[in-house]
Amino acid sequence: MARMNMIEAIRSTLAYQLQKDDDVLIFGEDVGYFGGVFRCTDGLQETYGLKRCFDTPISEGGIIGVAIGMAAAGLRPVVEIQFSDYIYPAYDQIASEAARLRYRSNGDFTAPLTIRTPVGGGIYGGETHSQSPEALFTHICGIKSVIPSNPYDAKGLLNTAIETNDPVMFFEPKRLYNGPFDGDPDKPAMSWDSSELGEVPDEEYRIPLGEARTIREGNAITILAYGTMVWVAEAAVRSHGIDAEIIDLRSLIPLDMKTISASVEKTGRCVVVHEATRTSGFGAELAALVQEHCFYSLEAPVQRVTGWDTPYPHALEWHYFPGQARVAAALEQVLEAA
Amino acid sequence: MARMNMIEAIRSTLAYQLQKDDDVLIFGEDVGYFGGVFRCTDGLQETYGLKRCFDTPISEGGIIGVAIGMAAAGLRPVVEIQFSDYIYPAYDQIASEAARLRYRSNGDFTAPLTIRTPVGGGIYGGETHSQSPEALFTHICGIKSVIPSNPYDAKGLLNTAIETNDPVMFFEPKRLYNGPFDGDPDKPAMSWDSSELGEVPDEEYRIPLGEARTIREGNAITILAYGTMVWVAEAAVRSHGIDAEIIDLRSLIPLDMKTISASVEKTGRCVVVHEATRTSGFGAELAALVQEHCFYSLEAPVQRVTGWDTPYPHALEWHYFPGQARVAAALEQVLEAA
Amino acid sequence: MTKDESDTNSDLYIPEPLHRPGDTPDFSHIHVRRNDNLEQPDVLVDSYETERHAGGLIRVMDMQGVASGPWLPQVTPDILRKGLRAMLLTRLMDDRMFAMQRQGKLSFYLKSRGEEAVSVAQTLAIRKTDMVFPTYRQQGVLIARDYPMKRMMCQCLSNAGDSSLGRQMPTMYSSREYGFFSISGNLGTQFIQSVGWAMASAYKRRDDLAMAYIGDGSTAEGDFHYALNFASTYRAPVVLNIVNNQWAISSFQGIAGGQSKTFASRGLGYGLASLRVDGNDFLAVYAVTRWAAERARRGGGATVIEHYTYRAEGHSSSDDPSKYRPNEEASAWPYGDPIERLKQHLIVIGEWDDARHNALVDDLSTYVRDTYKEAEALGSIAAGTGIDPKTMFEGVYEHMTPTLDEQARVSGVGTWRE
Amino acid sequence: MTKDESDTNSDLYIPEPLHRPGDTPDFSHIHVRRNDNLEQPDVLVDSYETERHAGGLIRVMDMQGVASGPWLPQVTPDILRKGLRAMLLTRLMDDRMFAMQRQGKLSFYLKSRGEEAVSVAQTLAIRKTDMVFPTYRQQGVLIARDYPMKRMMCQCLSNAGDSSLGRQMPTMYSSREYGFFSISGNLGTQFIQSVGWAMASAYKRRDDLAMAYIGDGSTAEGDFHYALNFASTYRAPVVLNIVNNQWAISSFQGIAGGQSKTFASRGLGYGLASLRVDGNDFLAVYAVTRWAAERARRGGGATVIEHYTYRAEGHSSSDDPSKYRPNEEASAWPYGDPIERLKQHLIVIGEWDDARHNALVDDLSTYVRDTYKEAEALGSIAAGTGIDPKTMFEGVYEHMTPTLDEQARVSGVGTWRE
Ligand SMILES: Cc1ncc(C[n+]2csc(CCOP(=O)(O)OP(=O)(O)O)c2C)c(N)n1
Ligand SMILES: Cc1ncc(C[n+]2csc(CCOP(=O)(O)OP(=O)(O)O)c2C)c(N)n1
Ligand SMILES: [Mg+2]
Ligand SMILES: [Mg+2]
Repeated sequence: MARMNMIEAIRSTLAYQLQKDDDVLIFGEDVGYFGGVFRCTDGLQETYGLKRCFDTPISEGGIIGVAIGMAAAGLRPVVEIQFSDYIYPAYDQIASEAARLRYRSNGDFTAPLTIRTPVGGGIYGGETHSQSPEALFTHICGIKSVIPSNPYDAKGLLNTAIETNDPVMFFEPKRLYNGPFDGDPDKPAMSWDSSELGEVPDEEYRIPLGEARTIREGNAITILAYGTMVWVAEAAVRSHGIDAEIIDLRSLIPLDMKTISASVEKTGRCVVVHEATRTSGFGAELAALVQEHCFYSLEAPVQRVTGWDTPYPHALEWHYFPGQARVAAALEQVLEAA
Repeated sequence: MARMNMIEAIRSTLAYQLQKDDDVLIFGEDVGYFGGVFRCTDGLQETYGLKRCFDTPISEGGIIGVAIGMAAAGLRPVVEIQFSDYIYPAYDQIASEAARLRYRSNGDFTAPLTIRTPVGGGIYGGETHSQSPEALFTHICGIKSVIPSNPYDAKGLLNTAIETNDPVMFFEPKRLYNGPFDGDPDKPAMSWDSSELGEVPDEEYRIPLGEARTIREGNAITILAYGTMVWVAEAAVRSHGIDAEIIDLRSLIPLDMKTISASVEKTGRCVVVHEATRTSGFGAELAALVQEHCFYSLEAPVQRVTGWDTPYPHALEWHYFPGQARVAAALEQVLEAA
Repeated sequence: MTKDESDTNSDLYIPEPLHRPGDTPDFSHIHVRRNDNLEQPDVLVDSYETERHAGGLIRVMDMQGVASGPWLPQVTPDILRKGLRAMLLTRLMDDRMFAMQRQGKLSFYLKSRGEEAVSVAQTLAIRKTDMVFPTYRQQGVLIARDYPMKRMMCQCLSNAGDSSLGRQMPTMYSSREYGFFSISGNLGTQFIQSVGWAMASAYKRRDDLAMAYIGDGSTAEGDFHYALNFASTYRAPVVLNIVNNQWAISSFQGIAGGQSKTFASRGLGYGLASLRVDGNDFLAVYAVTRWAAERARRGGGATVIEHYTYRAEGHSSSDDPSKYRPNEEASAWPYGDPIERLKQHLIVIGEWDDARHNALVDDLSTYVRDTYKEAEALGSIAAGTGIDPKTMFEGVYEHMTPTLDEQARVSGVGTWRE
Repeated sequence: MTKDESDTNSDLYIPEPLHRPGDTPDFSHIHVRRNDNLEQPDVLVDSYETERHAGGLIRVMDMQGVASGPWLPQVTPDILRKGLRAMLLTRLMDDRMFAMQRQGKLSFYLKSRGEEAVSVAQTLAIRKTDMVFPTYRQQGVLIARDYPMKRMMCQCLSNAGDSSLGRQMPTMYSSREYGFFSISGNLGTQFIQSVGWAMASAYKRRDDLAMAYIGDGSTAEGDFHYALNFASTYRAPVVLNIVNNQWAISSFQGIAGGQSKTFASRGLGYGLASLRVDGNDFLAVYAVTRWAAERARRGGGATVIEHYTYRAEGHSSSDDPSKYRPNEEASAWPYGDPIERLKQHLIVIGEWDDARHNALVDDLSTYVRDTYKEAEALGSIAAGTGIDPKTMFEGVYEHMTPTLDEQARVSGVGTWRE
């Protein structure tokens, strides 16, 4: 069993898929010879050849359009959008085409493609290297949305995503690439060596899409989180000694409503945490669902801790980022509410 | 005071704005000589000249990109996207550029433009002439989202939208262009002559963005709706004799939370209705907000009546459309819940 | 900073079409020549040597039906008769369905009158294993490939015989079996997808190519640029067809084309072989398509073909073209009608006559009428489609999800849970 | 359908650059000529007559600094010295800021080494009232327009002196006053916006034009296509500059350019005048810019200019170019360094000498160092920016909204309500 960071977990999974299935092709901006700006495809071109892992023009719409055509023709493209902030030029191809091809053709054509893209802030990337656009995809039926919070899950979920016959958005929290991150930028960076979830078995395994992971059990309150915020929430809970149950959603669509409901019915309180802009973020859907499903168990309103309704600022990024203090404050508020 | 349908109300407002302000330019696909596929710009080119109202290439990204440049240069472009289903190629220009120009330049440059686009189904338009993508814009800070449900409001809101110094999405429920629509496709079409809200004063007036309209007062339950669904809800309430308060939001961003809270605090129950796909629709935000603000007044969970999580189908569109029966069923369920 | 008018040349320019309602159409600036002296180059020629072909107009038939010149294709009279038949059938079906739309049986319809040679000749010039990425105006492809017309009609009627379960608007066909990619209502999107298909074909070392279509108006979308660019970068075996039928709903081709000479010439800047062809000349369309297909199959990469033609009717059943162009413009179009011209050519070469033609038209009319009756018997938007509402919830994903299952249950159509 | 390899020519082609790490850079296929015999046409010439200019390379100076030929611009030695000074200042500031980034004072930096002639010569060739739509590599524009360097540095330091309140990453300047449009992190988007600006200028009958930039790699975005197309359709007074510096992060220009001959030649297909220029030749860049600006101002519409140059350093402070290209490639670039070449030219015409040059460099270095110190005194990401957190909630809309006010309150920075 190897300790890996998330980049290595992703890279080794991509390598396995290339190895296993000739129909898997990897492409995107700078992913070929160079191996990607975050190094997730480093060495793949060298090992598997120019045609299996190659560079594309800077044309996100073109990348996804080409991937759809390939997927319809029987290949299984895995593409990278360099930063999720740059996915919008491809939005039409994703929302109008990839997501609906199966439906509109009644299964005559399908688009089994995986779109990998880094999300989240905390790297002083400013408004165009920090966004978390997942809610723009969860609103689009026909596409799945996945977001791992650790190397172990990254491998299991990515294997499943690539082998799934539906298009999958695979969001990679870039702040977690090299280690867990608890939201404190002043602490020295941690590595995945320090975490159990950095242990990535050599054998191939799959994690089904739609199964959440309970990161921590607790009875007083349920925290729904995903990506980087799982670790921030965990640290907030730990440092404040709160008896919280933390659920790492892992997959937003499909969503593991069963696990969520069971937890909230147990705790009677719920806080939703994400990094994206608050209004119409995925937290809104979670809050709506939780109160629909668990209204009579709820002792306090579901609260959201999120990024603000501003662009992600550069200098003030730690004022934007929903850190431990904000999570803890919300937890306490919800715990005190009666 | 003239009776007008919504097309006439929009057209006369555009004419007024062209007349009043040389900096207002109107453009989009087929809006020039032809006057728009829904006739909203009919005659404007003839009256105000080729340069004030003109055709563009079929390039939604280009249309918005050009509009941003013009707006930054001091003009006040009012563009039409022929169907909101076709707005995605412009998504990057709207979300990354128009919405953020003021912020990122600290007010050095701004983008006061209005994007008019028809939304909603009920015209057998299938998956690409029926969508309601408002939630994809409410998640983007820096842009406002407006949706009138009648000719009177259309005029007042459009005047404000055009004169606002922020970019505004102006969604036009196409099913309401020619008359109110209560969700029953088998009934003969109604005209706006039959409705008070078809009375459009000749003088120019403005309706502030962020003020909802209470369409009907009631004590038993609050219905939050906008666009076509205001009329469907109204009909459902009327035919089922329910003592509901119906709030027509009119503007989604900014949102009139005051009116919403006051109503739900009074009624203790709330149903949210929209035509868009359910998951991560604007109804999620509304449900989340209502339970955040009014939790202790709520006697039952906030329910959502929405389009299903499928593409808008052609043949089965009346199975997709959230009609009176579905609204009524939800109302009854929420009224019965204890 | 605003100056006196006299002081500046600056002014916003808005292009306008030649004719508007009330004008008498005048195409006398178009000089119809037999051909532009455009030789047929080797299929692997450097793309830059197609410059004159991109700016000129490749033609084979003159207006009297006499065929000649370097692009004269080798094609048997049987194939030409098959083409004539498919074009006629396309037009007759269009007419029938449009009439039925007017009677309220269909929600919408869209004809291809005047452009039948493009889809039919091209289809006969490629292989059945080549995948076509059509727009909504290439119904001729399915007809030329002998797709069952009843199925087309059932699609348009959104009835129980529609293999896509009434999910799409009329005319938005899909058939993998017949090499016809699912049509998208979003203009342009399929153009770049076709390049991906072609790249997959090359990667799999298959000989199949992709055949993509886009309208003159839709070339303004980003997808057009993506397609030409990716096709050039990866030398994809694809034929990128621009159908320049002069109109995009109410906008004349100069709105999308701007000051550029031809749409075909756009291809040159991307390093793609680029040809411009008289789209109403069946033989010329056939010839350029053979050339482009062979180029692609032999590793020469993509070709851009502009089909210079004319949309002889309204945009669709929702349109009223008399609002923005003179009604007489269609008949004034100097390149005539593709069906008439092929018929004339067949007569000129002694392979056809009026009597056979009329008999064929009668036959096909009967066939269309009878087939329509059979199709309508399976339902329509007007009379009830017979489509099971439960199907609405299926096929969003490969497998039913709990969320959709629950929504189906709420809607009253049942559940997939046991 | 898959065939034997022997049976098909079909295969997926992936282009590759000339050199990779370990290779010895060899540009001997590039024949550096004094000029390509490209005459300077009338500014209102039909765009099609610029075909040779789009395929060739307009040059004025040879590698010894001797200037000649039809594009020799009328320009005083004073302006040339101003250009030399601005280029030097740009480079010195770049070096300083990059070093400071390495010391952790800045989160990021991005140099323009090797490309200084493009921004500086162009700026001197247009008017101050012309609006520039830059990419992140046109810092030379601000410097040539005498924008206060301290303000630039404060922007990069995200400190209290940053007029954009630290909202953007370093180098993402904005200044309406200096005709410098707010830089977007999203590649390409500003290219079409510049056309809108130009259309507004024409509509207002102003003489001001828009000056837009895009990188070779970014031409693959849809916005590039939109810009050329709209500029053509509405004859917008805009200059559309493609800075072909051979690299887009790690991708060589053939990834975006495919099999096309030149980026400039893309413009021809849109009916735009298109010129390709030695981007390291200050005089040539100046000359083509004058030509394009005059064309635009006289109602001739847009010009596409490809600046053929070389990105002499890494993409940015986050990049390590030795991972994907030989370190020696920059110095092997056959068109030399723009600063050295202009210096040489000034010496050749007797308007400059080494002593003056060295004195100037010393002066400017001191100025940059002192200015940086002043700027850093106002704060930095490392030492604290001094930016009021409350400002984070402002300027999303013109007026504060209740939602943002509430969020600010929750965040602890206060409220705007009385
Ligand atoms: C992305 C998008 N924008 C707008 C439309 C609306 N629309 C449908 S057809 C059409 C005109 C297309 O013209 P052209 O490309 O020339 O094709 P033609 O109809 O002439 O065959 C327009 C604007 C659409 N379907 N998709
Ligand atoms: C839409 C978008 N996609 C991707 C990126 C990431 N990115 C930043 S710079 C760059 C390379 C740009 O190359 P080029 O256009 O040649 O400009 P240069 O850096 O050479 O000046 C990339 C891919 C981005 N900023 N925006
Ligand atoms: Mg057309
Ligand atoms: Mg570059």
